[in-house]
Amino acid sequence: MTKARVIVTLKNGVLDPQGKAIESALGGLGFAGVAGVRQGKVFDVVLEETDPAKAEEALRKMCEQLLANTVIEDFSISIG
Amino acid sequence: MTKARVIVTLKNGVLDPQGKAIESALGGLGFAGVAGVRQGKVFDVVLEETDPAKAEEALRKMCEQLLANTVIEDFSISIG
Amino acid sequence: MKSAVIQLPGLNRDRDMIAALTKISGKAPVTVWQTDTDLPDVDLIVIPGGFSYGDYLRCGAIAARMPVMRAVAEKAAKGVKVIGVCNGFQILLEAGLLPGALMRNASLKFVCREVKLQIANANTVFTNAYQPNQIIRCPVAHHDGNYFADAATLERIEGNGQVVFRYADGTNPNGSINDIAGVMNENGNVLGLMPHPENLIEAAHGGSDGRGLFESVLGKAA
Amino acid sequence: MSIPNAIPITPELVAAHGLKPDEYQRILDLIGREPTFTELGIFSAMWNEHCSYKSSKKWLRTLPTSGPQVIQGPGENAGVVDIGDGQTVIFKMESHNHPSFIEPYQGAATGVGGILRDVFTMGARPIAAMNALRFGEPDHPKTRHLVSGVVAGVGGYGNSFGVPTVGGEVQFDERYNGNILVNAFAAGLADADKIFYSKAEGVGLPVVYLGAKTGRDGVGGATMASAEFDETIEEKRPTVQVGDPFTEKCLLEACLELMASGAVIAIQDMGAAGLTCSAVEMGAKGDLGIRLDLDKVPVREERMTAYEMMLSESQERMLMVLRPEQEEEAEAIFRKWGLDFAIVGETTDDLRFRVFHQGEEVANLPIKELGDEAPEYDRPWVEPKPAAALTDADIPQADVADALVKLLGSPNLSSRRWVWEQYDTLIQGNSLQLPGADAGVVRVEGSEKKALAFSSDVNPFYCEADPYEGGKQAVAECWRNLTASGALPLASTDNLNFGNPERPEIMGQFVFAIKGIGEACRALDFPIVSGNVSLYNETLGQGILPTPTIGGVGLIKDWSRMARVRFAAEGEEILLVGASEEWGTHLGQSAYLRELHGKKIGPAPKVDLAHERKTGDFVRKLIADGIVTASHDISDGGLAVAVAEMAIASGIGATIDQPQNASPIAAFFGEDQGRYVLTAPKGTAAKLATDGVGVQVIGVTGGTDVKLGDAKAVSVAALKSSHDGWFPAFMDGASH
Ligand SMILES: Nc1ncnc2c1ncn2[C@@H]1O[C@H](COP(=O)(O)OP(=O)(O)O)[C@@H](O)[C@H]1O
Ligand SMILES: [Mg+2]
Repeated sequence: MTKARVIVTLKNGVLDPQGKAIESALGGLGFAGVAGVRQGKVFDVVLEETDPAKAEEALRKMCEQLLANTVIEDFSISIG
Repeated sequence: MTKARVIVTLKNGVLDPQGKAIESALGGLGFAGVAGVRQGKVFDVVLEETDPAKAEEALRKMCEQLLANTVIEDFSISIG
Repeated sequence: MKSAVIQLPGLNRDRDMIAALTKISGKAPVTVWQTDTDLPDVDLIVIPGGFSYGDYLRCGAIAARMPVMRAVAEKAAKGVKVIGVCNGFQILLEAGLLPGALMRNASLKFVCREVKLQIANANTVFTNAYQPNQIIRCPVAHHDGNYFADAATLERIEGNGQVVFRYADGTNPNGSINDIAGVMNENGNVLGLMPHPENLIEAAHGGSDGRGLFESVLGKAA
Repeated sequence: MSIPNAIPITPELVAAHGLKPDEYQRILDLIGREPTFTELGIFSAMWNEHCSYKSSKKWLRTLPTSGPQVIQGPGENAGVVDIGDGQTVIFKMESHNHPSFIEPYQGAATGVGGILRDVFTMGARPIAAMNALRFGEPDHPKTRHLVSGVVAGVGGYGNSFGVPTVGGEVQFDERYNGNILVNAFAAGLADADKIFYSKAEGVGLPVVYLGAKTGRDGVGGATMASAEFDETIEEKRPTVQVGDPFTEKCLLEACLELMASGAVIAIQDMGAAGLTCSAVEMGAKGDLGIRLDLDKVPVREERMTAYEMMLSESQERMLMVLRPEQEEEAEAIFRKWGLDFAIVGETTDDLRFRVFHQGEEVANLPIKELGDEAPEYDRPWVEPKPAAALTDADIPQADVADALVKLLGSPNLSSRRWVWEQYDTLIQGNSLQLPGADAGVVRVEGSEKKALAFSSDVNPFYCEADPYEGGKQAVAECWRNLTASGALPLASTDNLNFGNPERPEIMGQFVFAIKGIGEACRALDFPIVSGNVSLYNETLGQGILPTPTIGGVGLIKDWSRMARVRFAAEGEEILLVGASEEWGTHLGQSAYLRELHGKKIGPAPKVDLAHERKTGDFVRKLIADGIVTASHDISDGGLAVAVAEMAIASGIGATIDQPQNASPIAAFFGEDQGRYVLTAPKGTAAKLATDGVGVQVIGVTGGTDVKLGDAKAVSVAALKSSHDGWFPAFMDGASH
């Protein structure tokens, strides 16, 4: 088994209505000095594959095909 | 400025319809050997605070008060 | 019977709710803006449906932390009746006034259709105009209505009769545990439900099964 | 990453802006010097096909756009039509085809956002939306992904904004494999004396920026929408705009509040080519110059250049000319809703469009000429050749009952429930007829009895076979759908989706479709009050089917008298209105041939507009008089499908006679135009004064089966399961 974490974030410059709303909500709750919030997704994936390189390769494909919308999102993969 | 990343994940045992759907979609796309997927959120936060300990303290409060729903979610914070 | 409707940016069934309350009680509710902390003296507070703050972050999460919700919590503690419908339900959960959580629909899709509801507890201030176990028609329209509670909570609320509405006849539209469509607090004065009774109260809506909820809390208009 | 301002203007750069050499020469002649980089961007935005209508203007002028009911025709953000009692309905349809192909969710979402803004910019609260969608063949590897993304995007935006979606279309054909169509319609209500226009008035008045901040979204978007797709499409991706329905909802409430305060002199939403188009339009219409100071524009990204700010297509933004004495009040309203409010310029009397950024004048152009002097083309066209008539040998025979079951479960005739259940169809509490009806019907707030009906229609297969008849048919079908619900059709909007107009055969389709549309609108008193043209829907030289979508609005005086598709009771007589003695004859381009036998052959059905009008007026009167109990027009799939839909909607069966001396296939599946199926208590037909309209009693309602002539009976349950089954099964394939 391999445990991996995939993080998907919006590309620079792509509007992030969620991040914007959270930023202003934090301000409203009295948290001063928040200069920016961007929201993304995290996927904790368990794979049966035990070879880390092969697992990473599989995850990359999953990201490109499903987990990330590569038109507007970037992704990063960490294993273990 | 301090850049921080907050990761919010569902507690063990909490139903995750999105993770489950992704898991089966991956199967449908021909990815074999996916033993589990859980979906969470990531927040990239920029704070004006420069002291890492103070920044982390502020982030913890933000998580407890807004970013995570501690009834069903856990969070972790990493600075820098 | 005086009622108030909470208004927050992004709520969009407030007009539906105001119309329903006005039609059924014969009196227009007062409206309360999110920054108000001084709630008027009313018998019923309603948080309508919609997408408060876009439902960004989590449904109802940001709204639940607005000043007006502290005031709602105080009123609730004093026994004032509170109803949250759809997004209002999500807000009440996020505010900790009701147990459990609402997750993304099992289909992962927004769903707008008519379902059947069973009155799981007709012995409440919200449902006494219905018969015990009566099955009514009611529309739903939501993306995150999949009710979840951990085993201990579930046992408690089921045991206490806090489950007020259940999806019936196989019409659960979202995967909710135990077919739960609406729950109340232990005191029985705060109710949250996903379906929209306010959209089924007159001939133009094709039925009036939703009236019972309002008639229970408001009494029948003269 | 930002683009510097001092970029030399090379022929390549000019070409990259979609400007042809002669168009660039026109710019040089107009301003007497080389444009700056920002000015080049401004010209490219104003003069591309999308904004300037340069290929279509000549033909659009031939459409009927006026009538006693029309308060505002094309030329504003949306058309305005009188519905009596000092109330108006304001509506328009617009395409978001290219963006939706690139990023289906956001493309469709921002399409919905854009059309809603068009409507509420004019002071109307949106009360209904529709979406007309066309996708490639179901088996194409991209189709499911596009369907699921587009539908989620339409719903994601409209549901959150809070407008009921009451109708639309979904169609599949291989000709849309590389170019899907996403046409969004919105309608709103406003009092006749509270309508807002984009024409600026008064010199030295503040120009105010409202709404969301400006980012680099969609820079070059309008230019992209006017370019044919090719393999470089991947590189065009970063211009994707993201919609924020929450901000739009706040913008709606803030705008309506502001308008009620009396502070607004003129207002214009920022759509394609954002700040540029909106500012130029407001100034040019009012014979005023506009001066903009970009340092005041709220931005959300660092180091944005003037070029980027002028071309950004960030969503949820508006531009307004404000009464200066009400500035404080106006700003307070926007702050309350959490929106940006910034004075970014002023109106001037020099008829120049002057833009300043960081102390530098980056543009100084003649404001009227930017719009008025845009190129206009009379592109060469060839007359389309209508398809040859069918012979008997072209028409395969089939068992009528089996054919009906199959047709109902075919990709193009199956129920779209899977789609519309993802849309909030009930919000606002006024929906009287939901998707699945001939027309979506919405009660008019502030009136006890009035309701508005909406329908969106076109049959692209007819248009391909015969653009002229197809254009007529699109209008007639829309008019007929409104009529079938009991509404008096008031006016329409069009969304003309075609291929590359630089090809004479495509231009010929366009010209003849418009001819047909114009003729039908005139004959049916159904003027076009707004619309949109989308050209270059073409991938690697293959154009889409010509698809002139018509969106129509009708008025129901008393909604307690409107008609529904579902059979009302058992044992009622079924009336066929407007048909010949053989009932049906025309199978060219029919669903029967196409969906069951894979044959897209034959001529399009002819629309006899006089017959159409006479029949429709007759049906509408029967409905208003409370004589009929159910009503449905006959369209795709012919009489058999119409009767089946009435049965499925009610759970009540029907028995239909065997037509005398006629082919059952043509009688049951023919797509002759101008026909309706009605029901009424037994004996009604015999007593009707028909005024020469053909009314035939063809059967009776009742039982649990549908029986067509001599064919075997099929249970309503079987019909329903076929009808409901295809779409979810198809989409389920996505994850297995
Ligand atoms: N994308 C959509 N959104 C909402 N409703 C839709 C959509 N597509 C189709 N519908 C609805 O499904 C029904 C059948 O569509 P269609 O066959 O095009 O109707 P008609 O033949 O009456 O023009 C109509 O009520 C229509 O409004
Ligand atoms: Mg129809």
